[in-house]
Amino acid sequence: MDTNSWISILGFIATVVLAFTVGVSYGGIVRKITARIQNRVGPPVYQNFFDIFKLYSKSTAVNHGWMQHLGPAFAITASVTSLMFIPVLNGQGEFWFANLNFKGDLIFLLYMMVFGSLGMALGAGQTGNPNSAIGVSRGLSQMVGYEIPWVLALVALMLQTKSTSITGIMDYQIAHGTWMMFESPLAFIAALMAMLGMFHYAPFDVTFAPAELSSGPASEFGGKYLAMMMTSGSIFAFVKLALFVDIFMGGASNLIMLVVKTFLLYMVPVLYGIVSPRYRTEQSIRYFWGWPTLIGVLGVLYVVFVR
Amino acid sequence: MTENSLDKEQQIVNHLVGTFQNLTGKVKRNRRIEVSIEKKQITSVLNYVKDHLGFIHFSHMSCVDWLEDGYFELVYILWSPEQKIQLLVKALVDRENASVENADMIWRQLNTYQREIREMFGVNFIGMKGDKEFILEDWDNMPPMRRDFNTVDYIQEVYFERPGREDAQNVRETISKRTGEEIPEVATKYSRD
Amino acid sequence: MNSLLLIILILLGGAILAYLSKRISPMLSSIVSFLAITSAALVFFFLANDQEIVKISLGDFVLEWGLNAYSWIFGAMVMVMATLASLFSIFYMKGKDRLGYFNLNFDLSVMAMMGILFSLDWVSFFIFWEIMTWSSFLIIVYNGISEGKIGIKYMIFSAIGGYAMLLALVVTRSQIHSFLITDLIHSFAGFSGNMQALLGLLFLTAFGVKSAVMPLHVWAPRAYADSPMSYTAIFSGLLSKMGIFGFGIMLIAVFSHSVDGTIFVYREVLAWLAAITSVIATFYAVIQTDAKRLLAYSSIAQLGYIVMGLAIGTKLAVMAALFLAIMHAIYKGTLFMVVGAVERQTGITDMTRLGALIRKMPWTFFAALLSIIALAGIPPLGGFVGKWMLYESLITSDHYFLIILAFLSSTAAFLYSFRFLFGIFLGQEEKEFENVKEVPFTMVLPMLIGSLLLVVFGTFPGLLFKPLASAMSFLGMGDVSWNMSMLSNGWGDHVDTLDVINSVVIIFVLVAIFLGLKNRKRTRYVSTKDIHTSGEIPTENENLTYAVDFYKPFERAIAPVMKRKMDFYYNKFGEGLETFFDFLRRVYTGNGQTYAFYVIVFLVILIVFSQQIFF
Amino acid sequence: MPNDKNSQKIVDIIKNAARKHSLFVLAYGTGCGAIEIPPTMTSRYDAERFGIRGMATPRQADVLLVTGYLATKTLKRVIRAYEQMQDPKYVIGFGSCTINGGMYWDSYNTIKLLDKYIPVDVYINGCMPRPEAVITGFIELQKLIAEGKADGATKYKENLDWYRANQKKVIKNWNMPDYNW
Amino acid sequence: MREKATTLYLGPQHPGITGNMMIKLKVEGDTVVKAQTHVGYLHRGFEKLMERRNWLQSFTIVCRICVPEPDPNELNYSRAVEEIEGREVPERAEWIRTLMMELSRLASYLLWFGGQNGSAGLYTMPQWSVGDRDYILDLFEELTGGRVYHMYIWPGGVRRDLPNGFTDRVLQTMDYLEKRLKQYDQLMFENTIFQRRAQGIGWIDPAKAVEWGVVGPPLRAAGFKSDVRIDDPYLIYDQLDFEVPTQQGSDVWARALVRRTEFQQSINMVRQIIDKMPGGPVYNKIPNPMKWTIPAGDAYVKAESARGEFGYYVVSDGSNKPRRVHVKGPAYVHGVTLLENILEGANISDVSFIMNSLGTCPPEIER
Repeated sequence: MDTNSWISILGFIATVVLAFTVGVSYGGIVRKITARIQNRVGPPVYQNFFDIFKLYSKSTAVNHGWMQHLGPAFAITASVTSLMFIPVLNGQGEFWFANLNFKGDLIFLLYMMVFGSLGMALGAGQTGNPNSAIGVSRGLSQMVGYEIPWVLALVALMLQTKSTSITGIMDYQIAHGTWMMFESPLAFIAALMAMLGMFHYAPFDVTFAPAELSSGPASEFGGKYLAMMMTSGSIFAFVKLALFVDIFMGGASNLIMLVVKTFLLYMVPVLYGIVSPRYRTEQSIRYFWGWPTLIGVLGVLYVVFVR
Repeated sequence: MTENSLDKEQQIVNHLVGTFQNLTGKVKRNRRIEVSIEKKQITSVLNYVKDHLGFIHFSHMSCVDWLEDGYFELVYILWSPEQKIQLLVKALVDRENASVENADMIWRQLNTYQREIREMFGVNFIGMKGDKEFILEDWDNMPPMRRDFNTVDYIQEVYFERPGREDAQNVRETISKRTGEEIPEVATKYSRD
Repeated sequence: MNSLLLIILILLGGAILAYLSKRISPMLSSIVSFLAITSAALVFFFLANDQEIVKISLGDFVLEWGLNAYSWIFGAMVMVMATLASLFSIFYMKGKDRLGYFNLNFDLSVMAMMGILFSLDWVSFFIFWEIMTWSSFLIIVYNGISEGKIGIKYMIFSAIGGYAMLLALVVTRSQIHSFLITDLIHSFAGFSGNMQALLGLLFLTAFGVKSAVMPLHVWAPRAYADSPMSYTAIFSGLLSKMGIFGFGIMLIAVFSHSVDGTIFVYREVLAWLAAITSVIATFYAVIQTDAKRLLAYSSIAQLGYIVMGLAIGTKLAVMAALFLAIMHAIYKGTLFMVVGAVERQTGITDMTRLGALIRKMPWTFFAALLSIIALAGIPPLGGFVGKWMLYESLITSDHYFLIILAFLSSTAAFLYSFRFLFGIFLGQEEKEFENVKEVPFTMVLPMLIGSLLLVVFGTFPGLLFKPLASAMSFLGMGDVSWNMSMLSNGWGDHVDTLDVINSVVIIFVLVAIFLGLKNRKRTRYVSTKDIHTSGEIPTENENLTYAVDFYKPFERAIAPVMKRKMDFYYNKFGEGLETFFDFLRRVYTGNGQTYAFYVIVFLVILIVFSQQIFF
Repeated sequence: MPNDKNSQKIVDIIKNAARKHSLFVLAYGTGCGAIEIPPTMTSRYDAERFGIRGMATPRQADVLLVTGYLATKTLKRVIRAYEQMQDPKYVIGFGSCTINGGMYWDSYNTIKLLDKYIPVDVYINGCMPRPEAVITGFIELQKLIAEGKADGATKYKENLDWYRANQKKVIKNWNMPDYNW
Repeated sequence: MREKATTLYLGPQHPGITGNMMIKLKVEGDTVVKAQTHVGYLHRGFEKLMERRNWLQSFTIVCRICVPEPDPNELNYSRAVEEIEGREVPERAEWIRTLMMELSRLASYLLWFGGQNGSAGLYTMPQWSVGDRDYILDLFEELTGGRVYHMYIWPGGVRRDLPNGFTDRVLQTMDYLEKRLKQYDQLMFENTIFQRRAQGIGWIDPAKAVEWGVVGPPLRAAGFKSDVRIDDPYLIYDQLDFEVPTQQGSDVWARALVRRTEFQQSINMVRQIIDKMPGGPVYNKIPNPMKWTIPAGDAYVKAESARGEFGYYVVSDGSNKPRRVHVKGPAYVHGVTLLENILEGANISDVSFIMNSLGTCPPEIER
């Protein structure tokens, strides 16, 4: 292989390591912030690293068949592949670690993100645990709910920037010297509301609701499987945040900006979740098909008729 | 606490005594009445007091094992929310092959009480539905709440004991034996008989 | 000999031979049918070319058959899937009654489809169309399940479609004095606005019935679900594509010659109808408990996408629609075969009763998994390519609310996709299915071929883009650019499927290796009885599979939409027009022979009195 | 067997350090001790500081906290939960009644010695133990883990027959799946 | 051929269950078609143990019957013994007992706030309220030496008089709780999501409520002004000024509101008690407990616990050991027949929520 391939492979690895570190650290910070709001000290911020490492070091693992065995692999594949297609850092019109940024677009990403969920759902399904199946049925139902405002917001962006790719939308923001969250605020609000559902924090945590389903789809996953799930979840959280930052906040030119922007965004679902009980499934679907969808439609109309 | 006159209570007792044969009753204190009835009267008395005297709330049902006299005493405790009176209905059942009429159609929560008493005392409620097991699981001994069931024998047979338990009947003596300490006078005063 | 005629004759001969050979051995009948279709397919792929033209004179009429780039695509699809389905059919139908009857109609359907594709004039188109209708009808009633009811529904709607087409033919003839399809294409622009509108409506109705567009879809779920699965694989996968074939001719070739506003309205209305069809059908698919009906509703939904793409009519949209049509034929064919395999081994297709067949039928599951991934449009398989192009075409052509409907339908499709896999292959292992085994090789093979095709076309969509591009240029869309593994839209955005599949495969393999090696010795397989049931030990007869009302919360959320079935409106409508419906019922008794008789009578009248009617 | 610190390999030390700082406790309130678990986990005492958090299912959990006496009916469920947990796993016996039956020494329905049925790594005495005691117990367990001495699961596997015999003495209707590692 | 409904085990090892019990749910979709309570996981045979213990030894184990709120057990046992024996209780002891009862009610409600919201997914509330409950436990600890099990109210009075400055600390805690209650309001009672979750869920038919044996807050939420503290006054409740709140909704939300109001009432009552408390002795000495016999007789006493009417039926045969002590906790009806009934047709999401709203406490059922 020539030097370029080696550099791009290094880029892959660096991106994954970055996403993993940031994602897991955010998990720890969220636990810390939650704890502070709940009047307690909370675990150290690096707690999630311990948790994941410990789960990897568990010496036994149980599976109910090869679909469960490979379910976490599906999840990791989806999150890492999605990560490859998302610009993480950009400056002066250049993309650093431009892994596969120019090879895919938003609609591709929308579907790629589901790949992991479907794999996990199948893995959870094979365990034969009724809680898992109920959790999956709830999770998928809820997904239909929040995808609508989310897609509406994306459509508004695409129509405005005349591009369906992330890099295209970012170029538009750089060219116009503005952020999409100011350019089409309604779409941003709709996307933000959809994001509440995407992160599965309360009130939209019905998939994993412990008081109802033990821990839902993850009920039968332990040891290395759970560790895989947590790894993939951390990377996925970063993927979603980076995507939001890219398309609504003009991307990040350096690491500090990336951390600041993603962190601020992340706090929206986290803080909302800390003070909310959870909705029932149909309530959350109706919630997403209510105001967020209406705002999304207005956002599209705003782009079409005003801009 | 102000003592009310017991007229209201006495009236109910008199009414009940007048209505049912073989029924004796007394006023225990304010808001407490006790009647004793025969085993076969249970459902009719319960039905009557529920429908006509306003004892619509079923508080409790208990069973007392009078081993020496050879019977179980079933106690139905009712409450009248309007008159604010608690009524204890007592009936005696023979200990041998104890069986009583089922009364859970009057108050359905009675089903739970009866299941417990069936399991714990072995009283058979004729025609009652519900799982055989309520609290215990795979119990193959005598119903445990009967007084002739000896728990100490049972646990020695089934469970392990931490060494040291067997001489713990008189803890202080054991300790003094081990350590050579004097037993204080206070301790001996309250020792077991 | 002319290869087109040869194909038709092989299939016709195969049909008759299959019917006769049943007397020797039932199995032989299926094999003959398979051999006939295979040899027809070989002839099609190696001999047929677009130079050949067949002309058959029938009195005043000349039936003209030929092959072009557009019909080649559909022909290839029909031949491949029909071969796979008939191979599957050999063992699937083993031991069933009336195999001669079944195989006769099976071959006739295939022949009729090829005939439709070869037709260059509307009369032969119509004749083959009717042969297709009644042969499929005869197979629907083959199982004998509530024959009358499905029969009448299918018949009435087919009749509506058939008569609409017939009327359209009459009108066309009266306008241009020619039955040739190309003549209609070229002279359509010269028609008056009303005439354009009328012709458009009639043709769209005719094709709409076959491709199950919304108000005309009510026949489809039962018809798909109640015919034998090896036939449904081509019924849902291919027969419906004949409607799409017709739509393609009408919407792209014919309408594009018109600059009239009404046609534009037709296109928009049709696109919206198709979008609503796909949403509602998806919702219905979500709440089904029977795997066959789930797939049937799913077919309607997927056909909605295809029609939507054709109705939008931009280059990308048509490409998407044709691509999706092919993909749909493959994955839906495969899925119906999967259901057939399951049905053959367990005897049921009710997802509330099935479960955990993954360990018993791993290959079937593998085929189902790949097909479902394609169906759901998840990269990197073929379904994704079609969906991607559809969305891109919708958004670049400013159909921004259609895309929401399409997305809603496609997201909700995840629900039934998971339901299908979970209901049949995952969940608790049941005592009832302890002795279930994998189906024979000849049934596994077609399923695997189908799912591998999906992988190939997902990685190298260019393999299909090339013929599609020539087909589209035949339809008059000009040159269409294409690339081997690169999808791109009008705005210059693109997806590189090769990179996608590389990335997915590499990461997946790495992770799978890691998962496999990590603690390999202490990774245990346990039975599905050993699950977390809150510490309790479930007794033997407890049902631990969550299968009934799987998506109840979702149902509750969409309840307002689902309150009224389309059937309800038809019934209401029927009450108003009771006499008319009475008449229809009397005429169409639900018996295939009577229907065929009517059609033939009609044709004879048409042929004999054509002078009087048309001139 | 890595029984003392000297024989631990570097890998074990790292692993044990991670295990020690991340204890997932199975949320199972077996007895009245469960009432002191909420205060331990919540804002006043906040056991999450030490990496201790509740987990809903045994597959995910590391620590089985037997909070108080075990009725025979519960013992069966506890054994099942314990066997579903993944190695390495630890058991904390909580309250006097797990040690010797405590107040219920003459009850016909509670077991007296927890360590005859499942291997116990740490006992916390008291009736009931205060949250501080619970946290101390956890810290004790952490020490054991760091030294590689919390090997209850290994003991259980090695002496499975003995444990099974004891368990079957109490649990009359034995219908659990096999424990095969 | 498997049955149609799926079996879902809620408990015993489940985060959604209160205590150690099991509800076997048969669900179709996410709707419960049949719920069956299984108890016995906590059975210790208290009544059997008491047969072997004398009157004072029995007293030390009664508080173990219900952990979240042990004081009504002690009170009921002591009152029953006193009623059979005819023992007088000094007036100040009655006031202190009332203080204990109300404090324990506050502690119990704080735990309930946590449980109710924990089952609804609002995890901040348990963190706050269970933490605040510890301040009351601190008071208990100062007064009795135990955080959970107090063994303070015993036959003949209470064990010790109040320590110096205890009343001030109680009042401080009450001020603190009142302040916190406003924050709870913001987090829980004014939270629209919580309201949407709670309204219309777990409905108990008010026409049947009394007959079904519903007691306590659920009965008051069904519109009945029923409270042992006014119906069958005990201690010095007839000298206190308090209102029994009622609601008409008879759903989870109504029960939450009833408890919310009672929480405020209890704070007020604690203040009144401290304000009015007379002086005097607190303990009417009992004889040597090893030789202490109680004349033959029986008594049924009841008290209003935080979850409803708590009854004790005590029988003495004249010896130094109780013949029979039979405990009736509110959960005996709430947790079994009532729960099984109102869970039918409920959503899986609401099962734990409804159960918490009834305040089910399994050790009362099986003891």
